[in-house]
Formats: sequence, C-alpha cells, structure tokens
Amino acid sequence: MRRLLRRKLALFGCAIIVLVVGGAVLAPWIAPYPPDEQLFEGLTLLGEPLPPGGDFLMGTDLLGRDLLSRMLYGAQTSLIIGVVANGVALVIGTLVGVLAGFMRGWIGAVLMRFTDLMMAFPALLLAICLAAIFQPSLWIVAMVIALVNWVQTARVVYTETTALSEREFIAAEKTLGASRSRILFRHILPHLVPTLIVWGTLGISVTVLLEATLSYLGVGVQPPTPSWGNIIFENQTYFQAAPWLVFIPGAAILLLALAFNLVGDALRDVLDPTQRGND
Amino acid sequence: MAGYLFRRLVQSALILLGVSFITFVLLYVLPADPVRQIAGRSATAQTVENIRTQLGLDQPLLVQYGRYLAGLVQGDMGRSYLQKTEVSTLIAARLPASLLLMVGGIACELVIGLTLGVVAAVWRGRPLDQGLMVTSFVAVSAPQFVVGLLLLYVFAVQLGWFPIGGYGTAAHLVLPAVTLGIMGSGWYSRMMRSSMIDVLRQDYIRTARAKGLTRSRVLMRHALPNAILPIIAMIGIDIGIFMGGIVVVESVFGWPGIGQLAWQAIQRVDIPIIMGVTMVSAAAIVLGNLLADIITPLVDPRIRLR
Amino acid sequence: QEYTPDPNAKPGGMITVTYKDDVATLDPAIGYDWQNWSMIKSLFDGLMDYVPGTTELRPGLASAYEINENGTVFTFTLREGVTFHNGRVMTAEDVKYSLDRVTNPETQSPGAGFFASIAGYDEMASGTATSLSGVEVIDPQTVKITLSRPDATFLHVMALNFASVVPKEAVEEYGTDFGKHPVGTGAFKLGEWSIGQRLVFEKNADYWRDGVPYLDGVTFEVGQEPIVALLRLQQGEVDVPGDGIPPAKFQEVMGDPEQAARVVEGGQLHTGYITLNVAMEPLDKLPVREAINMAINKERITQIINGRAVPATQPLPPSMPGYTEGYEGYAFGVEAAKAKLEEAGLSDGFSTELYVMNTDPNPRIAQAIQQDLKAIGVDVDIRSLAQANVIEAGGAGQAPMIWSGGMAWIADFPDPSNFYGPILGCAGAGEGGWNWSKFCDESIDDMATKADSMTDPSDPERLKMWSDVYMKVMEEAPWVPVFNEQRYTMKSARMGGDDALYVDPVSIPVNYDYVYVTE
Amino acid sequence: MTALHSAAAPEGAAEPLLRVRDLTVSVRDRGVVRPLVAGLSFDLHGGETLAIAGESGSGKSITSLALMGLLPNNVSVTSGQALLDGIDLPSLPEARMRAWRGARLAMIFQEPMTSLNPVQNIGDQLTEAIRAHEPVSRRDAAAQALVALRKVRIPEPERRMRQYPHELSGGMRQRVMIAMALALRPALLIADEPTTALDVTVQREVLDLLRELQTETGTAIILITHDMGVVAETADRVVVMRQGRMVESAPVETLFATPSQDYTRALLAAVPRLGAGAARAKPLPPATPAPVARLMDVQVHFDIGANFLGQATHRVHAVEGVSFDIRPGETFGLVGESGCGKSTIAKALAGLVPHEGRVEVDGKALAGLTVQGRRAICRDIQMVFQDPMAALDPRMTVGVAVAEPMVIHGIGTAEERHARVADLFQRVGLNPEQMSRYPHEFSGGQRQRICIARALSLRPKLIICDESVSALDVSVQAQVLDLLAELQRETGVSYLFISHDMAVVENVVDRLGVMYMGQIVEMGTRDQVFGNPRHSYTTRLLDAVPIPDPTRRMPPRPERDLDLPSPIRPIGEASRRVRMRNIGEEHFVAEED
Ligand SMILES: Nc1ncnc2c1ncn2[C@@H]1O[C@H](COP(=O)(O)OP(=O)(O)OP(=O)(O)O)[C@@H](O)[C@H]1O
Ligand SMILES: Nc1ncnc2c1ncn2[C@@H]1O[C@H](COP(=O)(O)OP(=O)(O)OP(=O)(O)O)[C@@H](O)[C@H]1O
Ligand SMILES: [Mg+2]
Ligand SMILES: [Mg+2]
Repeated sequence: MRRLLRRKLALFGCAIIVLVVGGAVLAPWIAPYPPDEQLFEGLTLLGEPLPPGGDFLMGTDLLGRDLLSRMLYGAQTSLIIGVVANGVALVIGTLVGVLAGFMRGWIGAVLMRFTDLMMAFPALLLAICLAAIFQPSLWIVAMVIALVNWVQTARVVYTETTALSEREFIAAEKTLGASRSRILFRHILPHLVPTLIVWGTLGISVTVLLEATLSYLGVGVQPPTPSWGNIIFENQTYFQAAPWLVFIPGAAILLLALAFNLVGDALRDVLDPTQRGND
Repeated sequence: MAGYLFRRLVQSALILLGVSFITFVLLYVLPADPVRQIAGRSATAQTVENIRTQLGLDQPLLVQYGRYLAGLVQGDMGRSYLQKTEVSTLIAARLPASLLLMVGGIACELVIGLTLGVVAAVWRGRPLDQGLMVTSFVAVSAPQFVVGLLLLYVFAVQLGWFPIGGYGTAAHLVLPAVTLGIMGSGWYSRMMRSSMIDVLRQDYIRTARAKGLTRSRVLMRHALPNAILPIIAMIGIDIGIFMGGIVVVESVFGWPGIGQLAWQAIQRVDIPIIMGVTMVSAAAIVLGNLLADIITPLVDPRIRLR
Repeated sequence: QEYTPDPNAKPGGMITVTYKDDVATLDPAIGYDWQNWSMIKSLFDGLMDYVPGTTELRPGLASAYEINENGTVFTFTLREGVTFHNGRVMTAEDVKYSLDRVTNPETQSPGAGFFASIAGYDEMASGTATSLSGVEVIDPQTVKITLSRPDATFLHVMALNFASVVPKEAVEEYGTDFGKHPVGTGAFKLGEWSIGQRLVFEKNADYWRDGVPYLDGVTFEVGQEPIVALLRLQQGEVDVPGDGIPPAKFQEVMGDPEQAARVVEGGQLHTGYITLNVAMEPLDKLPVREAINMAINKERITQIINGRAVPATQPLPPSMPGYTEGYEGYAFGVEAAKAKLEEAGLSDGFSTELYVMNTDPNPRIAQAIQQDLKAIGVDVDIRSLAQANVIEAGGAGQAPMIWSGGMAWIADFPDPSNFYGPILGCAGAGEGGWNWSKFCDESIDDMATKADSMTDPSDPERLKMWSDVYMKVMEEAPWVPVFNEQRYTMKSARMGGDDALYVDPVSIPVNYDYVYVTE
Repeated sequence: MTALHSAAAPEGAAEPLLRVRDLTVSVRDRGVVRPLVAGLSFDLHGGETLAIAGESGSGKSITSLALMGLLPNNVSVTSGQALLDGIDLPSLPEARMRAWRGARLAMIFQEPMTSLNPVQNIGDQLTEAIRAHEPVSRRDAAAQALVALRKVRIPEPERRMRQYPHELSGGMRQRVMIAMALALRPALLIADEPTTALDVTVQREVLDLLRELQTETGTAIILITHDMGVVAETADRVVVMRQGRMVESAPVETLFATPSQDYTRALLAAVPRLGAGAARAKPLPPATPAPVARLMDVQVHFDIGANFLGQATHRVHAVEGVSFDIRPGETFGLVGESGCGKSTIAKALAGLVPHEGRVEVDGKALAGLTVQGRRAICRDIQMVFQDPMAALDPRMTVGVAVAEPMVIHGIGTAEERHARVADLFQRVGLNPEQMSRYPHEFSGGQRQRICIARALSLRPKLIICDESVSALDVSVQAQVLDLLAELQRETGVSYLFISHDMAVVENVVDRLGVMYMGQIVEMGTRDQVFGNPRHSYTTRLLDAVPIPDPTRRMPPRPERDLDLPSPIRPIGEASRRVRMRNIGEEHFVAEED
C-alpha cells in the first residue's frame, strides 16, 4: 500500500522532472514570447507589470517580459545549476570525503584539513572573487558553485565513510585480497547513496538560490539570461506589488527539488535491497 | 583533554593562516582598484599614486601580506580605506550583534528543525510526516529576503507583535532569528528525522518502554539526547552557512551586524574590512567547530577526546 | 538673496531619518557619500553656503568677500563670534588649517582636486609643501586666497563640504578618527553614534545663524532596507526615509492620495547617461555613436522606473544653469539609427559590452538599453558588476559602454563646469580617470577653460559658453544622456517647512537646518 | 534440587500467576495478516521458572513482547488471552499496561551492550524506573537503586551509579539490567536470552544470580533461550517452540529424559556436550616440518590515549608473544574469554592488523610483503566471521559475493565462475537458484554457509573461523560444523577455530590453545587439554560450561572478582609474560605462581 503510494509519488516526481526538462529543451518552440523581449503591452502605462491571465499566463515582469517564457528558458539555467553544479559539488564532496575517510594516513589528513580550511572560508566571498576574476558565464558560475558547495558533503561523507570502513564486510573484503579501489567503488560508495540522495536533493534549492545570490552580487549569470533564482532576486522587493514574480519561480524551485527528492527516495529503495518500504 | 585542546588550537590557527593567505591573494588579483575608490572622481594621477604609496599598495604581494600578518598577530587589522577607522573598532562595534543573531538563528533552527524532525519521526509514514517533509523543502527553498519581509509584514506591521526592525530588546531578535533559522531548520528536520528513526529502533528505547515510562518521557529523555548527537557536529558547519544569510537578514531587519559592513566593503573594495570580516568569520567557524567537538563528549560520554 | 525664515516654524522636536548604508565618516575632508553629504553640511560650515532649497550661493562663515579684478584673489571676511562645538572661537587660522588639511595628500581626501586652482596646490599634491601658499591669514577675521588661474566656480568650491572649517585641536586629538568625532561650527553637533545602528545629532544652541535650527535633534537610523523604512514611515516611526521611496512601493504610495500628498517631487542635478568609449572599435566612429544615441528609447526607460525621471537630451540637467533650452537631442528613431550604422559601414551591426552596477534598477535599465540596441542590430552583452569593478573597468578604458546609474553624476555644486572636467574633459580621460568614454577634444577643453576663467559664475555670457561646450560635446556624441532623475522625498505628516527644503539640491534628502515638526 | 522444584510447581493446586491461552500474534504485512505465534498456551506459577526454547525465529521474542505489550507497530495479538492474576494483558489499555510494565512484569533483553541508554548514567536509569512507578523522592529512589545494585552484587555499587554503560563490562551491564528489572519486585520477570551474549564464565554468574534472586523474592521467571544447557540448569518447566507453535511442554526432567516429540529429540541431539568430542576422534595429523601457518612470538599492540603532541599514552597489549603452528589438515582451536585477543590473532594472520614477531604462511613471512605477495597469500588464507550478516555486503547478491574472490584474483571467465559458484552452493548445501538473492533473504545458518562458500572459492589452505558458529542455533550449528568437517576431509583444508564455547571446541578441534590476557596459558591436543586440564584458568572455563542435563545441576559458586585484569598499560611498561612449560607430548602449560 505504502509502497504503491511511494511509487506513485516517485512517478509524480518523474513527471515533474520530465516536465521541467521538457520545458527547458523545448523552450524555443513552446515559449509564447522570446524570453528577453520587453513587450510594450507587457507593462501598464505607469510601468507596472501585469498579473497572470490573458495573454500572459504567468504575468509579466518589471520590464514587460512574459514570465512564462522566462520560466521556460530559466529552466535551462536552473537545471544546469541545480543538477550539474550541484552534481559536481556532490561528486567532489563525495570523492574528498570518501578518500579522506578511507585512506586515513596523510592523504586523508591533508584532505580533511583542506576541507576544514574551505569550511572556514566564507563561501560567498570565494564565489565573488572567483566570479570577478573569471568573466561570469553560466558555466563559470556553475563551476564556482560546485567549488564552494562540496564542503559540507565532504564532511558528512567523511564521517560516514569512517564508520563504514569499520564495518566487518569491509574487513572481509580485505581478507579476500580486494584492492582499495575495489572496496571503495564496489562496497563503500553504494552505501553512501541514501546520504547522497538527501544532500543532493536538498542541494538543488540551495545551489539554485546561490546562483541567484551571485547574480544579485553581480557575479552570477548575466542578464538578460533568465534563471529561476535570478527571477526571484530581481523581483523580490516587489513581492507585495507583484507576488507572482516571486512565488511562481519559488514554487518551481521547490517542486524541482521535491521531485528529485521523491525520485531519489524511490531510487534509494530500488538500490537498497534491504529496504522494504519500512521507513 | 588539555592536550587535545592544544592540538586543536594549533590546527585552528593554521587554518586561519590559510584562510588569510587565500583571501589576501584573491583580493589582490581582484579586478578593482581600492585606491580609485579612496581618491574619488576628481583625483589626479598624482594623487592616486600618492595614496597607493602611502598605503603600501605598490609593494609586492608577499610584502603586503607579511605586513598584514605582522599587524594581525598584534591585534591590528588595519584601517578601513574609506572610513579611515580601525577595522577592529568597526568589527568590535558590530560583532556582538551578529553573534547574537547567529546564536538566535541557531536556537531557532534547532527548535524548529528538531521539533519538526521528532514529530515527523514519531509519525513516520503518515500524512503528517509527509507534510512536514514537504515543509522542510519549502524552508530550504525559500529566499531569505522574501521570508524576512513576509514575517516583518505579517508579525510586525499587521499584527504589531514585534518591532519593525531595529536592535536592542529580545523582541527585536525574534523575527531576524527566525528568518535566519528557517533555512537551517529544513536541513535539521530531515536529519533529525532520520536520526530519530534510527534511535527509536534501538534496544535501549525498548528497555525504557519496558520500564513503564511514559511515551513522552521515553522520547524526551531517551530518544532525543541520543538522536541529537550526530546533529551537534552540524552546528559547527552551520556558522559558515549563516555568514551568507546574515547579510540579507541584517539588512532586512536593520540589524547592526558585520554582514552589512562586509556587504558595503565588498561593493567598494575596502580591503582591510573585507579581510577583517573574513578573518573574524573564519575564526567564528573554526571556533564553532571546535566547540561542537568539545560539546559532543559532554553529551555523549562514550566519546573521549583524542 | 537671503532666506526668509518660515513664519510658521516652531522650534523643538526630534525627527528620525533612515538610511540603508552605514555612515562611513563625518570627516568633511573625506565624506563623499550622498548620505553623509547632507549630515556633514549640518555639522560643519564653509565660508560659502547656499540659500536653503535653492542653488543660490550665499555667504556662510564669511560675512563678506571681495574678488579682485581678474578673479584670482578672494578676500574673505569672517563672521565674528562663531564658535566650534567645543566652544572655541573660529578664526582665520582655522580656515587656513582646514584648506591645508584637505589638500594634504596624507589626508587622502577625495575632494582635494577641487582645490587645484588655489596657488600652491601642486606643491601640496606632490608633497613638497605642507601648506597652501595661496591661502594667507591677514588677520584673525580675514583670509586671502590667491588662485593660480581664474576659476569661476571657486565660490562653489568654497561651499563644498571639503572646504568646511575644522578646529585643529580636535583633528589632532582624534587623528584619523576625527570622522567618528566630528567637531564643527554647524547647526547640529554629534550627540551619540552607535556604529551600525544610529547617530543622534543635537541642536547646536550657540549656532551663529539666529533662529535655526528648529529641531532639537535628528536621529539617523542606519542599516535599514528602504522597503522596511517605508513600512515604518507608514507606521509613524520614521519621518523621512533617506533612501527615498523604493521602486517596489512607488506605485502603492503614489496611488494613495493620503500618502501621495506627503511626497515632494523636485528636480535634482542628476543625469543618467551611457558612456561610449571613443577609443574602442567601432565606437570610435561618430556615426556609430550617433546611431546608438538614436536607438535608445528614453521614454520607455523612464517608464520602467515608474516615470521617476524625465528623458534627457544633453549632459546637463534642466535645472542646471547653462542648460540649453530647446535642444532636442538625438531623436529616437530606429530607422535613422540603422541608416547611421550603414553610413559607418556596419549595416550588419556589431557586438559590444555594456557595464552596469548591479543594484536595482540599473540591471533592468541595462536590459532595456540592450533591447533597444538589438533593434538596430547591435548585440550587447551585459556585465553587471559591483560598483568598484565597474569603476575599475571604466577607468582602465576596457568598457565599451557603461550605464552610469548608481555611480552617476550628481553635481557636487550647481555649476555647469561640474559636468565637464573629470567626466568629459581630457583631464579625466587618462588611465584610471572618470571620463569613461575617454573622450578628449582639445578645442572643447579650451572653451571650457575659457568659460571657467570668468569671474562671475552666473554671468550669462559664461553660461552661454558652457551651453556651447555641451552642444559641441553632443555633436561628438561620447554619451547617450538618458534621463534626469527626479527626486521624490516622502515625509511624515508632522514634518513642516517649505517643500523646497525636501528636495534641496545640495542637501539630500532634506535640509535639516530649516525643517521643523508641527507637533 | 527436585524437592525445590516440586514445591515451586504445585500441580494445579493454586491459581497460576500467568495463564496463557491460545495466544496468537500476527503481523500485518502489505495487507496480509500472517501469524507469527499461533495458539500458544501455558501456565506459570509464582516462584517458578519457565523456559521457552526453540530455534531462531520460532517466535520466542514475539511471545515475550506480546506479554509486555511492546510489540512492534505492525504486529498485534489477534486472539487468545494472557491472564496475569486474572487480568488479560493484551486487552489492557496502554495507560494501565504502562503502569504495570516494570512494576508487575519486567523484562531483561538479550543484548546487554545495547539495551542501556548510552548517554544516561546507571543511577539515573535505575532511579527513573523506580520513580516511574512509586511516588518517592529522587533521593529515596537512588537509595532503592543502590540496594538493587547491591543485590545483583555489583562491585562498588556507589561508583557504578555515576558510571555510563560503556564503562561497564557486558556482565556488569546485564546485572544492571537485572537490578533494574527486579528493583520493583515484579511478579513476573521475562528474560529474553539474558546470557547469550556473555562469556561462559559470566553466563554462569548471571544464571546463578537469577536463581538466587528468585528464591529470595519469589518472582516467576520466563526464561527464553536456545541453549539447552541453560534450560537444563535453570528451568522448572520447558516449552519448546518451532515456527510459532508450541511443540512440547513438559517439566524439565521429563523433557530431557523422555522427549515426546521428534523435534525435541533432534534439538537435544544437536546440543554439543563436553566430552562428546572424544567419541569423534580422528587421528591427529602429524607434526610435519611444513606447517600451513606458523606464529612465532607474535605481538599486537594498539596505542590509545594522547598527550599534548598527540602521542599515545597507553598501549593495549592485545596479543603478547603468542606462538603456535597449524598443520595441514588440522583444526587448531583458540579459546578464551571475551577480549583475550583471539580475534586479534585472527586478524594478524589475515593481515588486517600490523603485528610484531613473525607470522609465516606456507613458509613465507607475512611482514614486508609486496602488494602482489599479500594478495597471493590471501588466496591461501580465508576467514569466516562471527556474524555472517555483517560480513556480507548487504547490497550485493550472494552469488556475486561468492564469486567476488575469484574476480579479485582474476580467476576464470564469467561462465566458469558462475559454474563454480553454483558448485560451491551445492557443496555447502544451498540451492544454486538462490544465487541472485540478497543476504537478508537468508537465515543465519544459510548466510554462514554463504560465507563458507565464499571462503572456499579460492581453495585456500587455511580457513580462519572466528566464532563462526556462535550466533547460530544449535541445530544449525551442528549442520555447519558437520559441513566444515566434511570439507576438511575432502580438501584437506586446515582451520583455525576460534570460539568461547568449550563444548563446541571440544567437538571440532584437534589441538587447541587456551588464551588469557593476550597470551596462551595452555596448549596441547584436545585430549590433553580437556582430559587433563592443568592450568587453573582452563579448569575455570570448563567448570562454567552449562551441562544440558537437569539432573546434574551445579550449585551456585562463591563470588569471584568480576573485574578482569586489563591488558592496557602505560606506554613503556612491559606486560608480564608467562613462561610455558612442556609437560610432555607437546602439552604446554603456563607456570602459575
Ligand atoms: N516486526 C516484524 N514484522 C514482521 N515479522 C516479524 C517482526 N518481528 C519479528 N518477525 C518475525 O517473527 C518471527 C518470530 O520472531 P522472534 O523474534 O520471536 O524469534 P525468536 O524465536 O526470538 O528468534 P531468536 O532466537 O533469533 O531471537 C520471525 O520469523 C521474524 O522474522
Ligand atoms: N582497534 C583496536 N584498538 C584498541 N584496542 C583494541 C582494538 N582491537 C582490539 N582491541 C583490544 O584488544 C583486546 C583483544 O581484542 P580481541 O577482539 O582480539 O578479543 P577476543 O578475544 O576476540 O574477544 P571476543 O570474544 O569478545 O571477540 C581487547 O581488549 C580489545 O579491547
Ligand atoms: Mg529473540
Ligand atoms: Mg573476537
């Protein structure tokens, strides 16, 4: 019963992801307007944006652009940030955490001290500096985000790896003569999957919003390229005058993160043979 | 214990050294000239050069860094380029407010996050649990600026329960602390939930129930202290995450902390202030981690410091 | 010419003013932010001053002044019995000390350059002298200032905050912290300052102008988001939101007659413009610059900022003396613009970059500009950066185009020359200068120098010359003047005083010395 | 003895304290209701001990949890009654049940290591239990708790009150559990495998204690165990369960003397008995000059503690100068109490911990080998761990797990490996069709077979069995032991057999060493050590073994010092070495003072 429900939720999650990815990919064909065209009829004579309805299903923004079109194009950016940048951060964090936790010795110590250093380093400042030094483009921003966001994952993975490598089946594996890399990839990594799913899915909102913060600081994706995060940030002071400009992209980020979480949960169940829907 | 502390302090100092060096280098290569900002728009090339020499900004990077470090160990963080005031004075004036906000924020995220997490764990699998987990995503995904303004609008302007921004009394602290804590509470509720589910499966919980304790006592006295253990280490990490949020929250609520100082300094490349704030926040993070590591064994008698 | 005090004014009461940014310093030699500018004005006085709410000069600490024939020697007679906040009587020595201090490189004053016309300035700047040779103390009540060249704006310079008179002993006592412990002769003195929270100004009971200030004091609360400040104003906790009405709330306020009635609108000496780097391909071609001038839809841009500005035709704002009435500027026309591009051999357009400071509404304006230029085939990449980075790029001449908003030129003093030197003249065109279009035309520079060498700043002939200067500039089109921002100051119901005081061109947001409360 | 029993169990005279009738407990799993315990009935009188015996998974724990009202969420009592003093426990509302729990009926759980709250001190956990039921002040409760601790004869009870569970040994923890359960003098005490996790010597003490407390307080006890020795030593009546149903219920003597059911008979037959080993004797393999493995003065140390510079301050002398050989085709046993260093020797041999001294495998020294060399040695030595669940990667199908060693060493093609795995499955008595299942889908015994199959896949010369059968049911244990013996006959593999169960060891080993505090104190052939134990420690171990014969109960022994001497010393301080003496025919005994 609950399993069925879970499956339904996962399906729902999949549907949302497909919808978002589809929207992003098909944006040039399905968007009613070009995303950065400032339509004359998109603003009132006083310069106010239009609420959802009529010609503009999601309303218009402060420059009279169609929000729906911007959301569709913004999905491209946000997917890259939320999935790719966040994914890379997750990979780096996992790699560092696993290596430090498993290698012990000086490699582990050096990696962990480095992680501590990165943790003490104000991430935003680092992002600002990196982005100001390189010219901010979508990929640079994604890289910067990945570079500052791996630290927490590394910490958590480290703790978990240390605990895992104490487990008996790892010792058993060693007595079989398994090489370290084999133990790492075949036996430790799969066990980190649940943790990584939690961190990965929560990380989606965090990175998407971080990209927006960077845009706000002038080091993010440059206008007029839309991203869900910078749509929020651009308009956040207008949350009373034009709430749709904040709440629509906010809901989109939330849904995306939630969708990945639902799919991730299902994936965890599938990947974990011991899990029998009992949590 | 003393030995452990000593080693950790040395380690912390090394980390701070690393942070200071990296920050210094990053600011050095940053494409913005602080002298321009100081000299103003009507300055001549001569004036600009004068100021550059006066501030020693014409020296090689390592010399500048060495000089900064020498000052730093004597507690001298330099003078702000634009305000001409001692950075240490500026930070000292604002740090208490930020620390207070941070403590408030941590308290809020713990109270909100842990409560939600425990409730979700106890009712796990039920609609309430699923609802709470969606809530945790909302909390993580909500932009702080909007949350802050929303809270301010509802609770201060409309209901008048709290003052509209400002600093001073406990009432002033509530809304900013909640705003700051909401994002973290999303994380904590999820972590607490899984930790709690784990603990509730443990044998000693069964023992506690077999003793005939009430459900609430089993939860509060036996499950909670154990479930919290893995969370403590996270609080140290939190301080780092908060440093970002503080800028936004402080400006929404007019909170006189270092976030706004840092923000203005970054906008105008006031390098001594940026350095100072970075060092102070790095120290706070390092200390937070240290504290977490020291607190853990106090809560968990099994862990001995090594 | 003197100001007639408001007959309804009542003394007493405190007001609260809010600002987002912290007050960096109250040292008159250093402070150059727009929020400390008016604060310093109320704490300090210079030899010259303005009639409240206007751009008319009037004597300040000087009771009278004389100018010699060729306008190079100014003799100021000081007022009797003016005391500093510390009780000491101000003398001519203090005037000299203050001018020496502001021009001394050690002080690192951003305003030092304004004094370049005083004899001996160059020696000061290069560090070979410790005192301006052009400033002489004749007797305790008289100062003689000799200029190395005639300077029509000199009296305005003497009204700048940088020329404020400071007491030597206080400066020496506090050293570089003087900015946190200001001591002047102004209408208010600093009471309390808790960094990052609030400053309290107290009425200077011994103020040398009779009857003012009316207020017992002013509380400045800093670190407050403009939106929140407005909410507090609506709750009656704040009297004047220093940062004005936030764009997000503008329609709401103006749509409510009760609130709109408390909004004072006025012009200010501001122009928002796009610099076109004449040293960079293909902006070095005049037709290209003209095309860009024609392509910008200024009406639309003013609409985007809720109509809080008027479209500009030339560098000078309309309320500035020397403004060329009747000049239409480059008319908006896509076809005409395209034709110009074709003339330059760029009928396929080109791509370029537009630098902009990253605070609202500037990136939005940049996007509007981007769209306008796209219509004539010019592809613009927006580089939205922190203020310091934009200034750096502009100074280094790396930026093809810069939207000036946020860092823009609000005149230091109401004189047409103020819009030329550093931002359009050859002096600012060098490496690191503020002339971001790197525009340098010697012949125009000569005209400007000639105009400034006239003694009387308001001489119609001089104003005509300046008008010609800017017309010449417009012919060369190094800028696209986009709009002149209007000022909208909102006040609480209890605030009294002439509307002009709330849009005082030199004292933003209000002239603290002359406003009063009605309850 | 018998007198006491009949007095305690008057046939139908008084009302029984607990009357269980047709108790059925079912689990609701994905909408299907499946009984876990069906139609269970028994009576229990005050002061009596009822043992519930049966293989793992037969529903023993579920029964006890049902009585306590502590069933998991998806499990519930679906029919039948359990009347305590005439009141039906399963139908009591939770609030009243809670008031009874701990006061009227108490429970001791199997795992002393995890059954106490690790972050609360002993005193608090005890007083809390008291105060939950009696309106006494904190101080009075503490006084009562102290009395309870004294009663279970914990040394230094005042100090223990302030200590945390991890600071106590397993035996002490179990005593605390008992103290907690008995503090409020419950009418009924349920002890679910109270000694399974303990050493024989400690088990003996705990059992003695329970028996003593029972005579003192008159509490009725339900003792759940799968150890027939324990049953024989403590119970008045026995209920044998299998697959959720009661197989037989009888007074203990009757059951052991004349079991009426086949299952009971099989169960009793599978119980390893001391002295039975001699019957299975096989010729000792000769002492060849080429042993499979040879340990010479092996030492293993763990450094702990830290000073200012992070240097260790203390050293655990886990293994201190151990020497022995393992000959081809022989089973060498290592016995000793928990913590004496048995596993550490196994680990040193398997290369999991660094050692000092010399370990040779097939004539090659372990230390200083290259990576390739190490891996080659891995093919010769395999290990079978105590807990098969923990030793198998839960995310890997068992087929893959068994093939894993061959993959690691690059043996055969995928098909060949598959064929070999299938073959191995058959060898260890598993169906090759089960290869694609995951470990959790097997029973404990089956899992251990999988581990053995994995160990065999490389055709090693030596298999280390570290407590490999301790966690298994007796019947399963017997099967696994038979399997091991069979494999040895077929392939000539040698075993290093580590166990704390003297009876098992006696049944399987050819030679053995008795370990104490990291050193071997007695070593010889099975007949030498068991038939003629010369070291006092060996005798103590042998005496502690419960005898599965209710007619041969041992009287409670006098107290002995509970605190084992510690193998932890400050760095630099040498530990005292024992000197071994050959008392003939390779029978070595440590000198005692
Ligand atoms: N929560 C549960 N859900 C479903 N089945 C369960 C649950 N708890 C126990 N079982 C099943 O009930 C049966 C009886 O379990 P129980 O724990 O009573 O066995 P046991 O006799 O105590 O075994 P052991 O000697 O291993 O402790 C087992 O088959 C077990 O798998
Ligand atoms: N990694 C380690 N660090 C510190 N001490 C250890 C470590 N491993 C084992 N010890 C200690 O070494 C001693 C011997 O441990 P070992 O595991 O060999 O005992 P054992 O005889 O196998 O006991 P058991 O019957 O409980 O398995 C114990 O005191 C143990 O606490
Ligand atoms: Mg059980
Ligand atoms: Mg062991």
